[in-house]
Amino acid sequence: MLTTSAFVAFIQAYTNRLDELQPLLDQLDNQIGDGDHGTNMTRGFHAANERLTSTPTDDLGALSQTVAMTLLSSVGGASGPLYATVFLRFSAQWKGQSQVDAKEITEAIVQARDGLVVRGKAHVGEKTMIDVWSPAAQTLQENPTVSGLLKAATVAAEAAVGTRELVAGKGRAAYLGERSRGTCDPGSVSSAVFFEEFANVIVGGVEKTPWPTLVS
Amino acid sequence: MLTTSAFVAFIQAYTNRLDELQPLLDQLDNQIGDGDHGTNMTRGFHAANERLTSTPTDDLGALSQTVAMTLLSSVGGASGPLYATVFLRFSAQWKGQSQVDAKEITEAIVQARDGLVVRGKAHVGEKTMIDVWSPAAQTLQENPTVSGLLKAATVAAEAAVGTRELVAGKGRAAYLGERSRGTCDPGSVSSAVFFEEFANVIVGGVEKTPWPTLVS
Amino acid sequence: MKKLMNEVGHYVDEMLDGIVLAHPELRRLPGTTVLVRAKKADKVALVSGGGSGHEPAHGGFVGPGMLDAAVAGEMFTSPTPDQILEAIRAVHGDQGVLLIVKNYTGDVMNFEMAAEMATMEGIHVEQVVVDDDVAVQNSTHTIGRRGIAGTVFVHKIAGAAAEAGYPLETVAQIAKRTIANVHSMGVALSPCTVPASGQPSFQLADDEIEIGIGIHGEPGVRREPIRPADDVVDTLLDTILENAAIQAGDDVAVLVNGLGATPLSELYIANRRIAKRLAEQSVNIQQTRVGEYMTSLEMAGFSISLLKLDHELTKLLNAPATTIAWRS
Amino acid sequence: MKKLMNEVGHYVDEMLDGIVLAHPELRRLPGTTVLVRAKKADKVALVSGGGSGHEPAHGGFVGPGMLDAAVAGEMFTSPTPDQILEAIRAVHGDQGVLLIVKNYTGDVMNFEMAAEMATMEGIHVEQVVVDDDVAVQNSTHTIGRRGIAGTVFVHKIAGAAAEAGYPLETVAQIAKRTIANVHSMGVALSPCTVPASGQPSFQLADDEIEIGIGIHGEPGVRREPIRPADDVVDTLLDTILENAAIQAGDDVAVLVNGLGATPLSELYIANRRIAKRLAEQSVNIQQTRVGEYMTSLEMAGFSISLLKLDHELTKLLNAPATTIAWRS
Ligand SMILES: Nc1ncnc2c1ncn2[C@@H]1O[C@H](COP(=O)(O)OP(=O)(O)O)[C@@H](O)[C@H]1O
Ligand SMILES: Nc1ncnc2c1ncn2[C@@H]1O[C@H](COP(=O)(O)OP(=O)(O)O)[C@@H](O)[C@H]1O
Ligand SMILES: [Mg+2]
Ligand SMILES: [Mg+2]
Ligand SMILES: [Mg+2]
Ligand SMILES: [Mg+2]
Repeated sequence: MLTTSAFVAFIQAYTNRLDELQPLLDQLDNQIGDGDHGTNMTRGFHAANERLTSTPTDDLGALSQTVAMTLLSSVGGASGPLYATVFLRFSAQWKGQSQVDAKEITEAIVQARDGLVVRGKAHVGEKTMIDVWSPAAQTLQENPTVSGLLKAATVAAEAAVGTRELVAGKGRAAYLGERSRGTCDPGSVSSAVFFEEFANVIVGGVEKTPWPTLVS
Repeated sequence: MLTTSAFVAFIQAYTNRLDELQPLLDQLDNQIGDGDHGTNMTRGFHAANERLTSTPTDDLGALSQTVAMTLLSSVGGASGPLYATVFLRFSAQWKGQSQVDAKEITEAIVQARDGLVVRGKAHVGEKTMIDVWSPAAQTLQENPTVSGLLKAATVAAEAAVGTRELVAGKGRAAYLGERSRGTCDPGSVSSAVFFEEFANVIVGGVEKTPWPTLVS
Repeated sequence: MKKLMNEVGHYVDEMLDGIVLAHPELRRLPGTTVLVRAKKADKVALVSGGGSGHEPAHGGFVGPGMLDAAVAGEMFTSPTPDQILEAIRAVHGDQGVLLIVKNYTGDVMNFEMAAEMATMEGIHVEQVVVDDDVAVQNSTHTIGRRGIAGTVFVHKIAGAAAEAGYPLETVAQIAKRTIANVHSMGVALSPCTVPASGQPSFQLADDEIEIGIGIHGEPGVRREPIRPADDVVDTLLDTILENAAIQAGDDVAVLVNGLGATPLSELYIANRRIAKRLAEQSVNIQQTRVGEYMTSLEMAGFSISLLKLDHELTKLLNAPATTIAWRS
Repeated sequence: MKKLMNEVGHYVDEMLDGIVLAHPELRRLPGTTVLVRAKKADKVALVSGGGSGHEPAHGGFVGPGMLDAAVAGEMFTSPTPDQILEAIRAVHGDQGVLLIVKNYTGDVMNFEMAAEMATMEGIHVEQVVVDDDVAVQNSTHTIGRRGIAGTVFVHKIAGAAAEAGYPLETVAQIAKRTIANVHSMGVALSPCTVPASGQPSFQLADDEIEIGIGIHGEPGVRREPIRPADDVVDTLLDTILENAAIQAGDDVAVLVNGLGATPLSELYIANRRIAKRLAEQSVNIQQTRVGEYMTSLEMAGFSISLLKLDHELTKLLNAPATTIAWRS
């Protein structure tokens, strides 16, 4: 259900979407961080996207590993190791497979969520991307199907919007304390977009959240 | 005709006038120099004025000497040594006298002009205060009387306005070359005011040039 | 904000080239963003780094008596683990490597991953995390405090300890003691602009200052009206003194760190107040540094760091160092 | 422009206090704006100075190997003769005093008057005037060129000559040779604001730079569109090379001087280009200094100075110096 060509298409679609949203992500990060989340993400995924096109393989694990290593060596900041962790977990989960089904996708997403928690040590409610990965993974776990994937994308978007009301407890925004309230967490938004594009590549027809009008 | 009390009154009147004109002088200097001529002059004459009030004497030479030394130690920049030179020459000329007449005033002004030329090495036409002191001294020399003093003040004002069209050849404005044209020389304006207030204290009834409307 | 630069994508690369062209005592590892001493030393190796934009940090502190390598990330962005790993590989000898990291999630995670990789290669790596910024209260945030300019004291003192031939564990311990003893806080008068974005990091009115800022253009903990320099110093110093266990009779070192655009003259005006205040409290200033050590591009503002000294820290602080930005 | 200051009238005074509080190796002559070495040296004495606002110049260059005294004027205003005289009196020994003056009417006249007064007191005084700024063409102006950042090379080299025990005439000659050999030019990306006026020294649009500026916020010789750093460097360097008799095979020292608000990273980007250009012309760079040496408050911009070296100048340039802002 997720084939290698779908995977490559996903990375491409996510990269395009990040290009579009870069100013927004930078702006959100500017308000409660250092203003580079969009720049970091586009830098990383452009590099990953390029690398994928030049190294064809029919192993989803190898593809994920390539993305992980590319992100790791091109992003930096907090989001680099975090998104790299996501793809490292995908890689471990999908090693040697040329396509995976909804169950295997669910397991990989759950593993990724766990990896993020290990790496970032954040809890739900601390205004980080965990606030998106956690409910999205949970939704999928409860319904490890195609429609679960669609649901997860919706839940992810709602969760990202919901981070607006939170006070940050991890990441750079945490230094702002109460002043971090009122702005959506940029990493949560990029994560919600991740789920949106992921579901769209697999299921198709996902309606794209109008982030700029929603969060700025 | 110039008594010690008139001298003290002159310094007071000139200081007041500088206070009024400080923003203008700074602005002119900002356009073609480093923007401090008004600040420099008010700093110096406030100090001189204070010193005079606290050291009464009936010797015009001593009073001039006090002003000279105070300017020398409080102004700095180009205008400090230049205006100090003016009062040093007055002091040499008026030593021991409690009042001086138009002839003695004329001689002192001519001496001051010569002193400025020795100190600053500027020629007429180089857009410095010499462009005011030179015609003013000349006017007085040709007519060393009370009416000559009035005439000198008028000539000085005209000369100061006339520096607008000149290209600077000395002082900080000279580094601007052609770009120095179009702005009146601040030291020429402060010099013209000098002659105006000087004539006014001695003769009275001098009409004050509306500098801000004239030169900015 | 106008920038003196060429392609924005080449900014860090060209800066690093410019550094080694000016300072032949440094070498750039080919194909990396790592600066190392041209002459490798036989001792515990010290590696630090972080995002670019803090110059002279961190390359300016590489040299005898301080760091062995500095890893530069993108502007205000932690360097990536592969670059850090290259640095570790290049400088490590038999005696292990100490990583000096500032407490930001990104820096900590990237250095941690590099340390894991190095360990897998059999290199003995220790890591210390600097969290000197008292602007953010520790108790309310599990994340801890940020690392800011006080980090330079850690470079200096750990550097001297390594140069003295101490083993890795001792160097790490001394670094940790330095971290425990150093407290900092900063204020911004105007924001900075990252070359890639071209937008100021925040907006400040003509009569506002931002108290408790970090070194990446992040907003501070609060915004207040501008006021005389002495009052601004007092605000920072009071918070620092509340947090640092500094008593009458104690010895301290002072760092008045310019954030980029603040003239040295203003930093000295601040230092006058700092010195007066500490003298009033009978605190002995053993050494004062005033200048740009850990900047935030062209941000206007400054930070104060106080390092409480003991006998050993004093000796190590005064030990010789020959780097671009710190000599003693 | 926000300023970190207290009373504007106390700016210079408080800055000077802040300097000596940070650097006990300097002493402020009581009641003056003069900084001298705490330990008087027995040799030809060097006195320099100028308006404030150029920090670390000039106090930052007082110390073993460089100046004996620095006299500070009001912001961007030449110091007065009485202050200069105090400095001369304080540092002169049996071997005379060299005054190092930048070529501005005000500085020249005030130092000249102080020299006349000192001579009347029987002190042997010589004066050299630095005019390194090639922005203004010499031929069209009888006034000569301005003195800017290249002055620091004169402090360093004359300082080393004095430290070597050379007599006054020789020190003055070497200073003059240095002056003849040093050429500089600067550019501003944004103006500065003198504290007393609160107004920027000039207005520049977002896409304009001011070429050939001095160090007092004066406008430059022309205004041009902003362009890549390499092009800006080329503009300055071309003019410098046209004016300096520097040939393939010559040895030079390079000073890339920040004017206040320009990040060190940008200066290094500029230095990369300078080094490349000089290498292309087979000019040997013996030493490069990159940083803030002669600033213009918080002006953004920089200047390049090239000093052509001969054997003796090289030796003196490399001689030890221990000052706040120059160490070697
Ligand atoms: N400890 C953490 N755990 C999970 N996510 C985190 C953590 N710290 C930060 N993040 C996420 O990273 C995002 C910021 O990424 P980015 O701006 O690229 O890195 P940096 O903060 O280093 O500049 C935040 O919006 C947040 O979602
Ligand atoms: N060589 C000179 N001879 C006569 N007057 C001069 C000379 N140089 C400068 N001046 C006068 O000094 C004025 C500038 O004074 P001021 O701004 O106070 O000093 P500075 O130029 O040192 O800042 C000029 O406007 C000019 O009239
Ligand atoms: Mg960020
Ligand atoms: Mg002026
Ligand atoms: Mg970042
Ligand atoms: Mg001036």
